[in-house]
Amino acid sequence: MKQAKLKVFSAFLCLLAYGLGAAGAQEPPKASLPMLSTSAGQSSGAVIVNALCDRSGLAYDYCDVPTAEQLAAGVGLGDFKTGEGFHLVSKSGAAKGTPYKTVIFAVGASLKGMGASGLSIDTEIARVKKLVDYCKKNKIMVVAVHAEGKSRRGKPGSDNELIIDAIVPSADYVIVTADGNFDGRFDAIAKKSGAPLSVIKQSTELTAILQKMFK
Amino acid sequence: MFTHVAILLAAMAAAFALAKLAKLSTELSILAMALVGALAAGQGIPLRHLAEGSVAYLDICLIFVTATLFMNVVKEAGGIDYLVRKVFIRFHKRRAVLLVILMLLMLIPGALTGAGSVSVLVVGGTVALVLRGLGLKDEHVAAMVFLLAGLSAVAPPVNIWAMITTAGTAIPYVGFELPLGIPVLALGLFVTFYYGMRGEARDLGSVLATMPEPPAGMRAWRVGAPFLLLAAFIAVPRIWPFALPTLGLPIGFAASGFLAWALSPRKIDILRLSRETMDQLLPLLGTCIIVGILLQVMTLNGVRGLLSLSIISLPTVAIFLLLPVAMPLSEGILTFGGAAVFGIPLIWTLNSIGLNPVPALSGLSLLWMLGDALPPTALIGRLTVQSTGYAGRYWSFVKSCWLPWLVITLTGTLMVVFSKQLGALVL
Amino acid sequence: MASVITLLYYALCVYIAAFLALGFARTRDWQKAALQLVVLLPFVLRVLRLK
Amino acid sequence: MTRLIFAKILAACLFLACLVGGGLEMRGLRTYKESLVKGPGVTGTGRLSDYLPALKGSWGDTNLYFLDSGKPGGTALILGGTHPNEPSSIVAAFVLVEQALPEAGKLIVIPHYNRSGSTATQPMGAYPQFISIKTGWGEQKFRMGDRLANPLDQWPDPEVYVHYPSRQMLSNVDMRNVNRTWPGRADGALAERIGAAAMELIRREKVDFVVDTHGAELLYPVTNCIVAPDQGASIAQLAALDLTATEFEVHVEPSPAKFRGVSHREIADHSEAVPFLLESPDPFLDQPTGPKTEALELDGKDEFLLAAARRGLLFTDYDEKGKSMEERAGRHISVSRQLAAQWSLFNPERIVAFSCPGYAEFVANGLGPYFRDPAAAPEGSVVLE
Repeated sequence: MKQAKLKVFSAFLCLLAYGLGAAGAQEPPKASLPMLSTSAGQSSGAVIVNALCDRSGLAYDYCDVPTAEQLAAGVGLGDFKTGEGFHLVSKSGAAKGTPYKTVIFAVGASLKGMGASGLSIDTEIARVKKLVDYCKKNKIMVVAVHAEGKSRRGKPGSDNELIIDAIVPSADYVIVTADGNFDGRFDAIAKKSGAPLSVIKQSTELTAILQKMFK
Repeated sequence: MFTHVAILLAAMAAAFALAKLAKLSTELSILAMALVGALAAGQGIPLRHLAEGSVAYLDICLIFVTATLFMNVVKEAGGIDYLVRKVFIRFHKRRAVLLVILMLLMLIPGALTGAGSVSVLVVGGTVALVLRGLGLKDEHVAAMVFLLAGLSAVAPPVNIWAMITTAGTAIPYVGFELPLGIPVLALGLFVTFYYGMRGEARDLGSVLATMPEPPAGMRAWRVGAPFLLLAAFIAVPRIWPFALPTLGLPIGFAASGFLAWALSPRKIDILRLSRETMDQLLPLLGTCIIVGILLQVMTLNGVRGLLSLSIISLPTVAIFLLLPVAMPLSEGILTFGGAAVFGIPLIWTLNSIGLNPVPALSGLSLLWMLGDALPPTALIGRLTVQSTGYAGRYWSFVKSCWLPWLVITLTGTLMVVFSKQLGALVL
Repeated sequence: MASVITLLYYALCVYIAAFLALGFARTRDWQKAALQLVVLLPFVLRVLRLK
Repeated sequence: MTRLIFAKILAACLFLACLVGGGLEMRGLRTYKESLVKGPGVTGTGRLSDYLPALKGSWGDTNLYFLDSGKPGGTALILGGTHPNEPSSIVAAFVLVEQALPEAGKLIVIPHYNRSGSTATQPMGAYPQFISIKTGWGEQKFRMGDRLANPLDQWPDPEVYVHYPSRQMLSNVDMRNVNRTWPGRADGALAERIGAAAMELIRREKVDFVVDTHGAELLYPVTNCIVAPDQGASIAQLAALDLTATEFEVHVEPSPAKFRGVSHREIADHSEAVPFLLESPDPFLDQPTGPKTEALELDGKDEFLLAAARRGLLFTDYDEKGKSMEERAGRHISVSRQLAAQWSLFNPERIVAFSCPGYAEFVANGLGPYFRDPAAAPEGSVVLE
């Protein structure tokens, strides 16, 4: 019942997005489950991605600060302990230890968010890079989502830009809102890395994309 | 609107100056300033606002009255003379130990109540007597008592400036223990030894001869019991916060005063003493109440908004440069109101550029504390003069504070500037 | 219990107000008299439960 | 000598004028009753003391309005007037009671959650005592209150407020702040009893989610937003995304785990209900403003704040148009509606749905048309708040 309602609603949103012709020029690549949603930079972008995953009826796990070792332990993230600034939400329904096939990174640096998890920009970048390396080695699809627009962009060398450099060039698929890509920076990165790029008008359009990816 | 409000501010300043010229007391001059502020804004005499503003510091006034009454009873009973004598006889040869004891004695009442004035009222007189016995000059005695009282107000657990600001900015009042505690102890030791190591301790006999003789029946328990009761009133609500209804400090002081009265070996005319206490406190109570009225009028006519806008509009560097002057001055004019007018917007502004509000506020309160010696209100400064029996010129005691003043200013300002780096102190 | 404590506070205010009023009547200094009344105001407002 | 007597008489006159004139004015606020007309959606009323008898007869007791659709679903509790000096919250609650029509599940609305606080203004705040909204039939007048409960109802304050049950230390005056006394204490101080009663209401009425409406300074980073704990993060986020795409900008702030006593933390931790706290930007509350007038509260236009906005000091957009009461109260209702919609998608067996004019209607037509005339209301439908 619950899933059905959600699906009806999201199908409506898909239509809406399609009607606006805004779902991005590029057809999203196919991805498989189980999927882990996480953060690169600990901004509230991860909450947006999670909410839209919920809306698209997608079964996912969420952890804000997993390490590469914990990711390697698969669903359940091994010894990960939930606490202040360390969240793990398990909705994927997959058996503990099942290897992840997709990791979605919500990109955006927040001093407050990193501080709450005891991280600095340097330790956060190191953590994200190790995660990406692990994914590359183990053929886990890396999706980078920049959903918070211009407010999560900054001058070259600022936290937000550093975190973009840490993750976006290595992503297998990049999704960004138009105002987050106001200067075409994501176009440039995707062109260089060859990853498909979707530029969306509103972050809510992510729902349709997610549904297509995991169909 | 800018010009209009700026004119109002000028009119108020002029009213204060004229009132002073006309030989009005400081308190009445501030009142005149408030009345002119309302009149010039076209508000006539805003009766409701005057009444409402007057209530702002009612609770603090109750603490002042009951604390002073309590100490006056203890003094009248001969308890202070007894205590000073004992402490002096016991420790007069170990100056450093004695100084540290005196420092802690000064820091504790203010730390627990948030009011440095309570430190001065409760132990300031006693400490001053001992310091004189140690051979300190009058100015130095007053300076040391004032500075330690100020630091006691800054000290955790209760820091009223931080509380006013945190309540106004929706930041929890947590994590202040180290950012407040460490500088207060360090600066307290500095102040204590800076003044305390000067002067030759006079020989015991001659000092004791100058000290008044306690009444015959006085014993340690008669002095101690009221203080223990007071300590219980302060400690119990913290240890068992949900066991009793809110008592509040005034009741604690009143009950302890009552006990001291009952235990006194001398007969004390409590009515006469109450009358004298009210007389003694009148300028202080007047200041608090009139500042409440002044702040209400300043909010009513927009001057408060203009002042807080002007401070947060400055570039960050200018804010930092201005803090050492502006914060003590705001305290001198508005007492705790300075935290409300400047503290709240300032903390938001500093927070938005990534500074940590907890060490920043701790630093600011070190600056506000200094303002308690500055006119027009000079809250703790005046009390210090009163309770230490300092007879010299007001400004020569303030002048003798110059080096600790500088060190405290520097510490406070640097704590604001480097509050981000000091974030590790916030547990 | 809580209401007893609150009552004590009102009593305290009355006590203080009485001395202020007395001070006002006795003093020969007009500035002091005025100040006594200003200080009296909040105590009376509280006792009369107006503020 | 005669000069002394003259001065004394003059001072006494001024004293009496302040006491009587000022006192009566303040007494006027304390005793003023607002008229509220129960709308067609209201199916029942109650009192907060129904859930905690210890509140009965105190100034902490307050009216509840039930808007039951009669159709199965969940229950939402909407709190107005937690901080009575943020009146957009009270105005929104009044409109809900007068205009909302429940379509599924049940709404419970409390217009004056902190009734005590609504009977006095803040010393040094220099607030107007009332604000009035023009309507076709006259004026709908509201009390302007304080952020805290009235000290006449809860006195004295402690030296430091120790929050129950976490023991976190908070500013002493926050013991009278009903958004620092959640989850409350049945035998505590008035504000704590209010919290305990509300928690009991949440449990007994099986409330699914709570919306606590507020106003916030523009200089305050947490403005224009929904504050939500983890349990409500997705719902709040989706509501915010949809509203931002269609009506107005609003974002989500996570409820800090360490900040005790606030609704968005304690209701989540001490009940099954999911709390959301709404902040709409209210220029009147900011420090750097001109005089605190009724006009400032109603239209939210201020030159000083505009200067602050130009210097980039504010956390939300601000221009000559100000932030009107229509906008602010409208946000509360539109966000509440949207939260109910998102809630219902996630919890189809506990659907809550209602219709009520909100942001778009208020901005287009003003608030006037949405208040019912007490003089023309059917008998028994007027409540004095």
